[in-house]
Amino acid sequence: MAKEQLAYDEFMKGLWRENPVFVQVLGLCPLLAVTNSAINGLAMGLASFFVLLGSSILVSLFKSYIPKQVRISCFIIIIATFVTVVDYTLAAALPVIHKELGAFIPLIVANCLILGRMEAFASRNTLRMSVADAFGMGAGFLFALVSLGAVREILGVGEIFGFALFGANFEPWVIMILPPGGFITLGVMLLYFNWLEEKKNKIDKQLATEDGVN
Amino acid sequence: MGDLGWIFISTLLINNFVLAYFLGLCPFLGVSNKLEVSFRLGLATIFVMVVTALCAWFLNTYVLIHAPYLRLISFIVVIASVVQLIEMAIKKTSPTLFRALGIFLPLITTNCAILGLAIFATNKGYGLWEGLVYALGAGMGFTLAIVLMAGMRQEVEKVNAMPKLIRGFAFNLIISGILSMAFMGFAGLFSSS
Amino acid sequence: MTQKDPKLLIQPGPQLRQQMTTPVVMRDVWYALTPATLAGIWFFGLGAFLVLLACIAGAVLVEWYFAPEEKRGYFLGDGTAILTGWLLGLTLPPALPLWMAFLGGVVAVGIGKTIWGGMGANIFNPALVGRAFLLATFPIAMTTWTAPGDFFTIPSSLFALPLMTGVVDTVTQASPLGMMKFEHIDTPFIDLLFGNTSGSLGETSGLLLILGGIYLWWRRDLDWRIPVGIIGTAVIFSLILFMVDADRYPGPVFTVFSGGMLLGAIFMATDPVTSPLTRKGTWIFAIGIGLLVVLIRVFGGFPEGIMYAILLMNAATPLIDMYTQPRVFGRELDQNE
Amino acid sequence: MSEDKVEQAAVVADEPSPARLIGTLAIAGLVSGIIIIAIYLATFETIKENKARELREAVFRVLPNVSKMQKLLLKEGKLEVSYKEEKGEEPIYAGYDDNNKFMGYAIPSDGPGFADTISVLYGYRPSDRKVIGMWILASRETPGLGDKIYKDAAFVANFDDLAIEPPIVATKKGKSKPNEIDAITGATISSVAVAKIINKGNDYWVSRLPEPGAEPAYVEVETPPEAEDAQAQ
Amino acid sequence: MNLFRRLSNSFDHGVFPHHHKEQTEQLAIQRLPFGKRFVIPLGQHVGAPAKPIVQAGDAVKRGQMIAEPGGFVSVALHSPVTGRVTGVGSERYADGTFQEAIVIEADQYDAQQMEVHPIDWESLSIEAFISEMQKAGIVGLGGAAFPCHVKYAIPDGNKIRYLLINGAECEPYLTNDHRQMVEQTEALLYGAEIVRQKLGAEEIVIGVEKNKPDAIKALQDAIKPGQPIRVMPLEVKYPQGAEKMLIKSVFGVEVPAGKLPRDVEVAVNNVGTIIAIAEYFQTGKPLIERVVTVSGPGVSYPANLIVPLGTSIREVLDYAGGLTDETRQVVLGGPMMGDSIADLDAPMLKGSAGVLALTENETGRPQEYNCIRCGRCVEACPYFLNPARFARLAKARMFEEMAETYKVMDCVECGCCTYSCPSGIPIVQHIRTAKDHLRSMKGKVQ
Ligand SMILES: Cc1cc2nc3c(=O)[nH]c(=O)nc-3n(C[C@H](O)[C@H](O)[C@H](O)COP(=O)(O)O)c2cc1C
Ligand SMILES: Cc1cc2nc3c(=O)[nH]c(=O)nc-3n(C[C@H](O)[C@H](O)[C@H](O)COP(=O)(O)O)c2cc1C
Ligand SMILES: Cc1cc2nc3c(=O)[nH]c(=O)nc-3n(C[C@H](O)[C@H](O)[C@H](O)COP(=O)(O)O)c2cc1C
Ligand SMILES: Cc1cc2nc3c(=O)[nH]c(=O)nc-3n(C[C@H](O)[C@H](O)[C@H](O)CO)c2cc1C
Ligand code: SF4
Ligand code: SF4
Ligand code: SF4
Ligand code: SF4
Ligand code: FES
Repeated sequence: MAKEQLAYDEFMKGLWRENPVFVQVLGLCPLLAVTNSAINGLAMGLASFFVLLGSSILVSLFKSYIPKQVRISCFIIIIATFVTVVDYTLAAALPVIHKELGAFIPLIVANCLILGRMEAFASRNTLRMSVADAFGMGAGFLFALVSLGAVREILGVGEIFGFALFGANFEPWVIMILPPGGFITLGVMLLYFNWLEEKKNKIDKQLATEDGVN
Repeated sequence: MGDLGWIFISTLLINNFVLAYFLGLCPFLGVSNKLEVSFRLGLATIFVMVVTALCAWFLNTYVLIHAPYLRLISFIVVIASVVQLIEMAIKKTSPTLFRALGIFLPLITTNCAILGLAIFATNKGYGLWEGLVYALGAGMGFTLAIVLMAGMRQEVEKVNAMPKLIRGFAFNLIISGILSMAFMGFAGLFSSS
Repeated sequence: MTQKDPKLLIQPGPQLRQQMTTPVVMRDVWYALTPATLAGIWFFGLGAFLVLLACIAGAVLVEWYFAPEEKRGYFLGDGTAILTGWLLGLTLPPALPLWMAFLGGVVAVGIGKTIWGGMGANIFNPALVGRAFLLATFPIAMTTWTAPGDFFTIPSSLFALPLMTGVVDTVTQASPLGMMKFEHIDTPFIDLLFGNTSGSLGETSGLLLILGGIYLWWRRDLDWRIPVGIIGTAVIFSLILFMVDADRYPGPVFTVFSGGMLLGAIFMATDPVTSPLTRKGTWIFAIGIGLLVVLIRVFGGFPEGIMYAILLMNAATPLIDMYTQPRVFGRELDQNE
Repeated sequence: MSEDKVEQAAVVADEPSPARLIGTLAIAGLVSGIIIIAIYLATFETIKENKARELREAVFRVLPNVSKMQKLLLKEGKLEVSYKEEKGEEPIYAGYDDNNKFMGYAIPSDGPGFADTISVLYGYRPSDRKVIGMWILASRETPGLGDKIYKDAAFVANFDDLAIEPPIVATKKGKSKPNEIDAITGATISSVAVAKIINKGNDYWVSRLPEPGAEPAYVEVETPPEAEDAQAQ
Repeated sequence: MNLFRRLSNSFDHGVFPHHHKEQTEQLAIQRLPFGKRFVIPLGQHVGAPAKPIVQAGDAVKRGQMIAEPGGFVSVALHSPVTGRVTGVGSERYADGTFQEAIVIEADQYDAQQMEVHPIDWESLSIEAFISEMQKAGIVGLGGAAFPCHVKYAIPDGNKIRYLLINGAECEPYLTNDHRQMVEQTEALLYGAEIVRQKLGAEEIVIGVEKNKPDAIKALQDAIKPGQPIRVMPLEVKYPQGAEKMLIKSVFGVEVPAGKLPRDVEVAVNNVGTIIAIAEYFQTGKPLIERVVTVSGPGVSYPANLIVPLGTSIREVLDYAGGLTDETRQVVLGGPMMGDSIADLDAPMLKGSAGVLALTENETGRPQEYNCIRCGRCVEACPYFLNPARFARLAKARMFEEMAETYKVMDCVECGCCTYSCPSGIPIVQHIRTAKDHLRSMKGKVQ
């Protein structure tokens, strides 16, 4: 029971409380580069999710056999292997999406988020916890990618996952699918998260002082 | 505009690695708070990019035509090792240069702009010279962007009227957005004339 | 003698102040803009006026909304929000849907200024941030120029619903810059001078803009080095190109009097907040803009480059300021100690 | 949690020998290599087919009434049928109808557009020296503006019957000559870029193509030679 | 531009406030009648305070030494009147602080005459000359109250070629130097010759702003052919009188930062100082009074007055017709460098060149807005500093950067920047905060 609870905690941490993008601000390059539509965000998110999960499992399984001195190299080899797997699988199964994401799939290797989780979590925790963590972080990253992609797609083309939302007369906000739109949208979303956090902290403080009084 | 010239201008200004491709955001957002450091990081990046272009060309020409599936892994491993070797060589031969640039080298090696350079250059089918010019343009474009960014951030730091909530990553992203918007002015440069 | 001690004020020196204040400076700019604005409205009709008002409304609304409650009067009192909206409005096509103009005003002040900490803290020219945003967001609407027309006819595109496209029903016409860039057609100088051409409402009347500039210079609100530097550089650069190939490249007169060159050089590049502090820096800034304008206009993808040129040099302004510190009296330039 | 700590301590405690380090890396590399080769082999055929299909679709698009194609490479000034990609040589494609009659070439060319390089494939019929179709292989032009060069059917139709001499020009005034195309309003730069890219392709290829009538004949191939492997990556 | 500046005898930058001198520039110097109570603060000059040598109850004569120098950088003090010492203790100063002072009650029935004891200056060695100056309590009357003898104690290796007499009087409203140049021309030239000979200087240059044509003419008329004296008309611009600016205007040389005029072979003295020296050697009168301009829209009868030091500011103002109802502020000194005062009963000091009563018109402050980076302050600063940067950095408390990159310590607080700022930013105040902070940090390090 306790273990279930802990694993669930790890999962929620990654998805929301310590969201890799909105809270830790990691993995920005792949995030911004491919999120000009929700579907691209989803594909990239799933690809990263798969790499993260696979690498976490391997690293966590073999952690005691990997000497400290070469661990980073081993992690990279493991990650690169999974990325290559994803790359080829996508190219075979979904060539259209593979073309869209183009060169950014291989760049998952350089995503600090994944290497960071190997180093900070998978190499120090049990398989079970590592899987929970990978699920959480992967889902958190996926969530960020999809929401950013959705915002940019809704405003940028007036569609979501390809379904038109506003009718034929919609005036698309082209900037949203262009690079500046990526920067600005993410900036505004981060601001929003900061603001939420601040509000929460305020309420927490208030509750704490009220408790103190009682 | 000759082909090499256009490759250079295009990567430097129009398709700036940071502002148009979102590559190298970590150092761009993380290290751009001090002008001096940013500039040196930029120089180190130019250097590593040129080395990367050489490695990529070598691998593409002599290794990967036989084993294309090793592309990703070999890029990473070879670039990282070569940079490491160069780092050691610099440390031995020129401690001043090492102090100026060397400390950044390991930081850059794991960065997506470097890997991106190798992969893009390969996808575009660039040869040796094209690859080198591409690397130079990308590195200098990165330097330009990070130096401008650092100048602005140093200035903004001094504004105490700025709401605390806004400081930090969110704000840096918005500055980058405006800068990226300004760089859009270079779009189409030398393509219509 | 009856001597009652007046309540004496203690304040640190210097006791004297010159008379100019920041709100007065900003109001001077309003006055300087008025003739060109009226001419623009005269040429393009009431619709243009509505576009202008929409921009100002967006700008002022954001300024008001984000100002701390007790300081709202102070924030709006400096007159910069209106000025930002106004200048933005002058750069927009007269048939732009009002909701877009309003959005431009919101972005100009919101992202161009408020976020940075308010007046004086921004690095990019707010009006141009607003315009660059609109141009990148609605590139088609932002490059649909209408010919000057009847005063009372208001294009129906103005009233497009928010988020919806405005259908331009009046006569559209390429701007002089567009015609030059894509068709190599020159526009008569007289039309450029008086503003009887298509374009945005403030970009048209060269003569009145220069008059406004002279007024500002006379009031010491504007650093003459910036317009002189920009225009001088652009003239020299374009003259060289013109001499190389007169058929392909526009001449210096066209370069100066077409498009937003004058509005930008006189009213936007001179925004004190976003231009360098030092004299030498000011020259570098101005020359940089002059070069970039011609570069973008002649070799780039846009018919007009002044906006991007100014924004790019804005980005470089902190660096320019840093490296053009005046030599301190009694010191060598590089004396660090 | 406690077992974790024990494990960590164990990792810290042992000081591995260099041999062990290299060994670990070698094993990792080996395993990784095996996985990669496995996935490569598993997906190879599909990927190759995807690519071939994509190419075929593009070629059929720019060459009307074509049902077969083959790749041609320039060797010592002569066009030869080829199955493998050779370094530094841009291939072109010849299209044939059901009766193996030569219909035209599909020529790839690229050049700077508004945002980035535009890659174009266009159909060229040497008999009357005309462009007979155009398709964009890759571009990063602005959505809603520059992307009309492939999304706007009217623009693409410009290239269905287009003289190449004098060189193609994009005009904004309505085309009136056989070598003119209508530029897209609001995307003049991209339109001009496409015209220039085709001109560039013609500059290179037209003089190198064989005399009309002397085109390479279609060669039936049952099984592609092994050498084609390299192309699929 | 530089050539132009050279021809017009001026320095770069600076500001052009209206000079407002018309109220008093034609008014002959009058003597302020002796009052009742005189307060002589011990520390009214730069350097160590003087040490009192009288006690409560002592009778003193006008011109008698009442305090001796408290060190080398310090001067003697003398009684401005014949009367009786009523105490030595804490007295309120013009800025509201309390300081040690000698209080003297004037003898109502004394005629306040002084005996004349000319001093043979020609036979004095330079050392003796210097000690005479210290004994006479002579300090610079240009504002800083820097002891003259210290300025004249030229270290070995330095040499003075020019004696530069500062008749610029660039502060608005003030006309005391102006009137002295017109009315005491002979004394000025005499004193200048004394100092020139004692310092071994080759030439005397008197720099006068062009808005005092009568002074320029009077001086030129009085100079005998062959005398090594030159009058240099100067552009009317603030702070033309700041000594480094003056040297730049007159000789075209910049005194290096952190150095003194003597490092460029110049000694600078105010007109009033030189006349005080002349009077001392002609009559034996030490520095017990000075010429003060009482002016400003807040006084009814502006005047140039000889004021015995230690007189209360109120008495000076009363003589000029008292303050009008519109007066909002009283300033001791000029309106640019001077301080507004809290207490009208505070005494006049050696350094007080003017008493100005200002109204709302002059003292009203614009609301403070954010800096709009207009560059007016940068264009104004005669030291080519970057005041806008100072203000921004000081607000962000980045004092070290102010000192290291932007040289805040070179600022002389002339006020040009604050004067010219349309956003009403009290830049000088920010600069003072920074300097105070930096000095205290430096103190801590040592
Ligand atoms: C459009 C314009 C151009 C000017 N060009 C010059 C010039 O090239 N050189 C110059 O010395 N003054 C020029 N002036 C006059 C300057 O405004 C004047 O010289 C200046 O204000 C002098 O003050 P400064 O100390 O700031 O240079 C120009 C004025 C205007 C309005
Ligand atoms: C954000 C933005 C994106 C643009 N993208 C393109 C583009 O992809 N291709 C293009 O030819 N023009 C593009 N333009 C327009 C060009 O700058 C130029 O105005 C246009 O090609 C001129 O065509 P016109 O004369 O028909 O209006 C873009 C403009 C903006 C503001
Ligand atoms: C900003 C500033 C303005 C000054 N203005 C005058 C002035 O107008 N007249 C003057 O005699 N001294 C003026 N001074 C003082 C001179 O710099 C210098 O100290 C004085 O002329 C030296 O002579 P003294 O020692 O006889 O007073 C000024 C100083 C500063 C810092
Ligand atoms: C001469 C002058 C020009 C100005 N130009 C602009 C401008 O182009 N755009 C703008 O938003 N504000 C302009 N302003 C107003 C103000 O400086 C600007 O809103 C600040 O950037 C706000 O911090 C100008 C002000 C002056 C005095
Ligand atoms: S470490 Fe790499 S992936 Fe992560 S944010 Fe930085 S640059 Fe992006
Ligand atoms: S992986 Fe590349 S693109 Fe992403 S953050 Fe790192 S450096 Fe940037
Ligand atoms: S004068 Fe005032 S507003 Fe202008 S730059 Fe200086 S401090 Fe800023
Ligand atoms: S900064 Fe201060 S010392 Fe310097 S000129 Fe201005 S007021 Fe004078
Ligand atoms: S000296 Fe100019 S601001 Fe201080």
